[in-house]
Amino acid sequence: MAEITSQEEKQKLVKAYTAMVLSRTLDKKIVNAQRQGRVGFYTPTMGQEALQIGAAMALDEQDLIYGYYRDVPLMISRGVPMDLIINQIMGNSADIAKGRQMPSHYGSRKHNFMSVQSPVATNLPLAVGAAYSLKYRKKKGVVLTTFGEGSTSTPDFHAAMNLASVYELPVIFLCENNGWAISLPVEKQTRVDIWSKAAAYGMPGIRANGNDILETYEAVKAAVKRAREGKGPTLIDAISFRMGPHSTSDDPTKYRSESVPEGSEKDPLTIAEGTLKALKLMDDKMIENIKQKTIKIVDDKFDECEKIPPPDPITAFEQVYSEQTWMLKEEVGDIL
Amino acid sequence: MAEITSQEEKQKLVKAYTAMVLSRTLDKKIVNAQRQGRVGFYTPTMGQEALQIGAAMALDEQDLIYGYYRDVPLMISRGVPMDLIINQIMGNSADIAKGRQMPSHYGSRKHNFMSVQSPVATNLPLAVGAAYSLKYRKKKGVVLTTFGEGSTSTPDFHAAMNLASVYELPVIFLCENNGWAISLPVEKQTRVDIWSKAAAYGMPGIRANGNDILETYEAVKAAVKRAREGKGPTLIDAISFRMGPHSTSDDPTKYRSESVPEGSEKDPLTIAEGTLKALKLMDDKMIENIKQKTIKIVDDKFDECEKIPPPDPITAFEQVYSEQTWMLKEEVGDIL
Amino acid sequence: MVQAINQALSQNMEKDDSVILLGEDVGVDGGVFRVTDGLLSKFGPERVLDTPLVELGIVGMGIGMAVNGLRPVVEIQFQDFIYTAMDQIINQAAKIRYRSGGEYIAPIIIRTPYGGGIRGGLYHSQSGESYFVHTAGLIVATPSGPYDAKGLLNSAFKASDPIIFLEPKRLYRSIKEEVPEDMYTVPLGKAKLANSGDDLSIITYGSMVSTVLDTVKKNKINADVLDLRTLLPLDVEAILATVEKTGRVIIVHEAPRTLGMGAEISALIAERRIDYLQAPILRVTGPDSPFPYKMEDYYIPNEKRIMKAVAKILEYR
Amino acid sequence: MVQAINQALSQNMEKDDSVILLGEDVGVDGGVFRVTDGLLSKFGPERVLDTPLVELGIVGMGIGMAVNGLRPVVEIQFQDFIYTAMDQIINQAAKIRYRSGGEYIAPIIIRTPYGGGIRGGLYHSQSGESYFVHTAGLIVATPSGPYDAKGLLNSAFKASDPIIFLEPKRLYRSIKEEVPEDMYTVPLGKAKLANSGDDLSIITYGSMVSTVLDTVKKNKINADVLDLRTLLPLDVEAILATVEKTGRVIIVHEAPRTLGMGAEISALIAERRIDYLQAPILRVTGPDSPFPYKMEDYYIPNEKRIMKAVAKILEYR
Ligand SMILES: Cc1ncc(C[n+]2csc(CCOP(=O)(O)OP(=O)(O)O)c2C)c(N)n1
Ligand SMILES: Cc1ncc(C[n+]2csc(CCOP(=O)(O)OP(=O)(O)O)c2C)c(N)n1
Ligand SMILES: [Mg+2]
Ligand SMILES: [Mg+2]
Repeated sequence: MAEITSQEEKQKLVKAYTAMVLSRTLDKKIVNAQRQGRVGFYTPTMGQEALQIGAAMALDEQDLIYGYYRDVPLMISRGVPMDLIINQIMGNSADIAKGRQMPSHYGSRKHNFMSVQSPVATNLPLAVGAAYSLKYRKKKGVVLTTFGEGSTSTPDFHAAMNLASVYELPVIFLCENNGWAISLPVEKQTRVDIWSKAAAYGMPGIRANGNDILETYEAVKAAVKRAREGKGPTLIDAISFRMGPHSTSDDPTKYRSESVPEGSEKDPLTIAEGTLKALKLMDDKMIENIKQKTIKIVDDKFDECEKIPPPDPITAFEQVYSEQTWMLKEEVGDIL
Repeated sequence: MAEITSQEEKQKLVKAYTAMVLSRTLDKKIVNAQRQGRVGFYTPTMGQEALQIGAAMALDEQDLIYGYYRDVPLMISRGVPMDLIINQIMGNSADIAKGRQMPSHYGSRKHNFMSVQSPVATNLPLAVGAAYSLKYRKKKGVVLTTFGEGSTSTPDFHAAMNLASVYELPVIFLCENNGWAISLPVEKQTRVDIWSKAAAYGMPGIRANGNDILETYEAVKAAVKRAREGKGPTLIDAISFRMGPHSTSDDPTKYRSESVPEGSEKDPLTIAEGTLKALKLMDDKMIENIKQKTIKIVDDKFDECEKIPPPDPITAFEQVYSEQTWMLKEEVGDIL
Repeated sequence: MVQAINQALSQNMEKDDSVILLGEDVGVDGGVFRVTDGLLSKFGPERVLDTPLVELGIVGMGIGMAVNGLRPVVEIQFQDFIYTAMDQIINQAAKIRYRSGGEYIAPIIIRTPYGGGIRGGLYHSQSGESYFVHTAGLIVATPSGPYDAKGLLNSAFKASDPIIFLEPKRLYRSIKEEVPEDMYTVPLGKAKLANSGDDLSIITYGSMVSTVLDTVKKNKINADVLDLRTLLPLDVEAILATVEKTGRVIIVHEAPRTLGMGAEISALIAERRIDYLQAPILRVTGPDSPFPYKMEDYYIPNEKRIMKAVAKILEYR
Repeated sequence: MVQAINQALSQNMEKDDSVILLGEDVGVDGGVFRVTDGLLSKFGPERVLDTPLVELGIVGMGIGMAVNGLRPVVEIQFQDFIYTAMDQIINQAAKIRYRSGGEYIAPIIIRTPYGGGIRGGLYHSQSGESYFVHTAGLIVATPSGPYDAKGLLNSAFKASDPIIFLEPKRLYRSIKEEVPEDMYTVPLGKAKLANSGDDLSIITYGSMVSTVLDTVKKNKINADVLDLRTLLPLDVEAILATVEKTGRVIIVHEAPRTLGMGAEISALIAERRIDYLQAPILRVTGPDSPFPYKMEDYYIPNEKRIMKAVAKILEYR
């Protein structure tokens, strides 16, 4: 177990745990709602809370995030309000992107969280460009970019790692290594440990237990420090486990038998609770209390967001350009 | 200096040296002809003879080559007749591809040398597929694929290295590290040694002095052995120097001051001659004799090929498909 | 349609041991749409490859296999994810025969689900056929139902050119048809007159064929409905024949209008059969915008929009 | 034209320190066509980046810069090499504004030489404009000479959408024109009537404009010649105006015919101005094949082919 000593860090940890509970509760809520046909699709994040929230603990507000579709906990811990996420998943009229994107493709400029795309790892080169902007403007921010271990096989991973290294940019590459890329286990994705790929680009590669919030926090903290000092990028291999299916369309029994049941000793929440108790920051009663209260909060917020009407169809054809093209005007006239 | 002892290898070395002289002579001939306006374009190979021919020494006839635009010496040492190369460079009617490709984009199925494309490193994934075919058909051949050090930054390099490793395929990745990608020195291309990138894919990476024919030969021989034994791919970083410009359109004085003049001690031909003399396989007189004879042979062959008429324009629009499409038939009718 | 494609793959693999499948999740998982279900256990991991996540790599590797005597079938999980492989498709697959003077060829089949209708939003609904159809050297085919899917795929296995095989994912489970057990073929390069009528011609393909047929039937429209089946090369004779017959043409597709297939079809007609035209050539297509998640029913051409065009064109002059 | 572009880049860099250039060999070497010559020494290595060899990476990095307030100009050495970056262009640059509800935008300029005329063979001569023009979210512009090159580029720097700036490499040094010193603009989305005539309309762009103008002049053809200048969005009004005027249309471009720009232009006319047409709409284009090295003069439309079409269309009926 990594050590934390300062009062400030302890407070952070408590906040982080609350965010973990909120993420987990929201995650389960959405998965259930999907089963009931109230949500179209979702990529559960269960199992990856600790590494995401641990990473967020090491960041400041001005830091930029280029995340991916499994980053609800990261958003929550950045202070993104829950309704922003639910509205995205509902694709309702309150959604920032007006229901244009599939569920799990959120973003919020206010929270410096870039809108998520589906093609995996294609956020990485953007993160590098973002980091270049920060460096060029002599700002002290850093960029955190996340991706699954499967995504390390992509062209974009290779391109981004090399460019970040060549220009010594303040980027943290956080690999959310849940062991699976849909049905492909990491052993078939590549023959080496993910962290060890960093050496091919001349940057440090750190392995962390991604189920342990403090371990990920420490690793990311070190990387952030390095980045802020102008020493360049770091790759972090946060080893975790995808507790749920790849998505609500996926049936993992087709390809795997391992499991990490909720509440078991590898569950990041269980580990975090152990840490909190060891540090005497919480006891079982407080934990139970938080969990119960959170269920209510999530249920209420979910119901509230569900009542928001869908977007006006016309908005589906806006914001393609700064000004709508004549073709699109004409086409929309024909459609509506 | 690597050691060779067997009579067979000594014979190989003499043959290899002859190929080096032929390559060098042909190279200079083409560069001169280009200056005189007799050739449209060319990518000189001067300086990279040893590594290419050393590699070829380690291969058998049935082995496949997926090379690039700087591989004239490799072709020569595979037994590709000089006129095949000159005809390609002339783009005349005797050219296999009927003058469709720019000079330096040769190929010959008979010699198991895949036709060269321009986008760099995109031959690498093909080499991997070729190796899969060999393995699947339980053939004992291996695949050699070549590329410059600049090409290691590409998506295709990353994709091919990982796939070759995951499927344990008989591929040798030979990086012709001449230190420059047009005007970009290798230090700005990436922060690490090229050979060290192999570790990111779980394969051995070997550094070799690419100017020393025997060193490259030894390295490739080891890789070939490994591949034939079914142990998978190897990356070889053959360090060399581009003695000429990037291409006949390039002016290297704009970006570099270093040089390796012909006949200087780093010139691969000089090194090879030293080896031959040390092994008492040749003396200065024999060497001079070979060089003189080769000039004549090359001049004659060049003149002969130059007389071959250009292709019939109609052939420029053939072999797009197994059968010409109706559009193309119509379009060609309109053109000719 | 899933079963029809699965059967075509399976039968061709049985017949010819050079057929190899590769793609993400095509093995143990049987593909995210279950198109390759059961093939791994039937043919083993040397012939059904669960690949790493790299479209460019698997297409390139497939091309290398094809060049060396195998018959690879590469699955791209969604057409939306094919673009990193565009260089391999445009600069390698489509040009190998040409650049090598015919010494090397690349008979690869690239299968990929495309189009909307499953609430996939902008990254799981694209209809990118134009990117391929503009690329000389490729063949592009797309079935409108199970029978054609199997028949066209069987033809693809006999061809020696690289083939982009676009599967309208919306039809995977929605259309049922009798599919013969034997290895019949549906020829590449030939359109099919899916309905015969005299008043106008509706030219379409893929997922839109059933929408058009339903619309025509329901509204008792007396129309030729041409299902293109192959988009490159187009069956120009069939297109011109229906134009000569009716003189009124609508083209329907899901892809965005600008430089969608409708553009080429319209241009072919405008340069060859202008005198037969009794009305403007209309296009009913997806709009020139990305594909939306929530409002996908507005994006995809529907009965209402087709009928608007029909009315306009029949009333003309 | 090389100097005009160089000047536009240099002046915009002077004016706005958020303008950053990146690309292969754009710095020390000044670009393989010398377009960026002298800019490194003027603006330093933080603003002129000699990048590693990875198109996908530099485009993606450029998008990331653009999203974060910089004004990157990415050079792709030859348009033929852009395809590995297609995913970044299609799925990122073109869709960021849309998918983020306008919170993020990507005003990147991607400059690249395209087309034939330098004996570059199939990998240094491609005209791939269709791949971009089919992609909603992009602006695609192409100048036909130095004046427009500078003026269009100046407009590109003011736009907030991603722009593909296609430079006809054949014109880099072959066309001379007065280019004002000041930072004038040529508007995006507006075509230019490069010649005025009554008998027919020739619609073209890029490298073909001068070929068409020369042909028209030499053969005393009384033709409207429309230089599109922007390919996406097209200036439909200008296109329709010339059709209304002459009723006879030829479209000329270097890119292959099938789904080349000619297809879209023809379709726009066939759906809007059919009654004005007095002849078929003809296309004089590159053939549907890769681009050959030795026989490039046969590939690129020339006077002879244009005159054949002119004769055909003027004689019609
Ligand atoms: C370029 C691309 N190819 C394929 C897909 C389809 N796909 C979605 S997620 C996924 C697996 C990703 O695995 P990993 O990177 O480990 O992330 P995880 O989902 O495990 O968090 C695949 C193949 C995609 N989104 N993008
Ligand atoms: C994908 C791609 N991008 C750009 C180019 C233009 N180009 C041709 S050669 C070259 C440099 C290649 O350097 P390297 O790989 O080291 O090979 P070398 O020429 O030094 O042998 C570049 C950038 C290309 N051919 N392909
Ligand atoms: Mg994973
Ligand atoms: Mg090099």
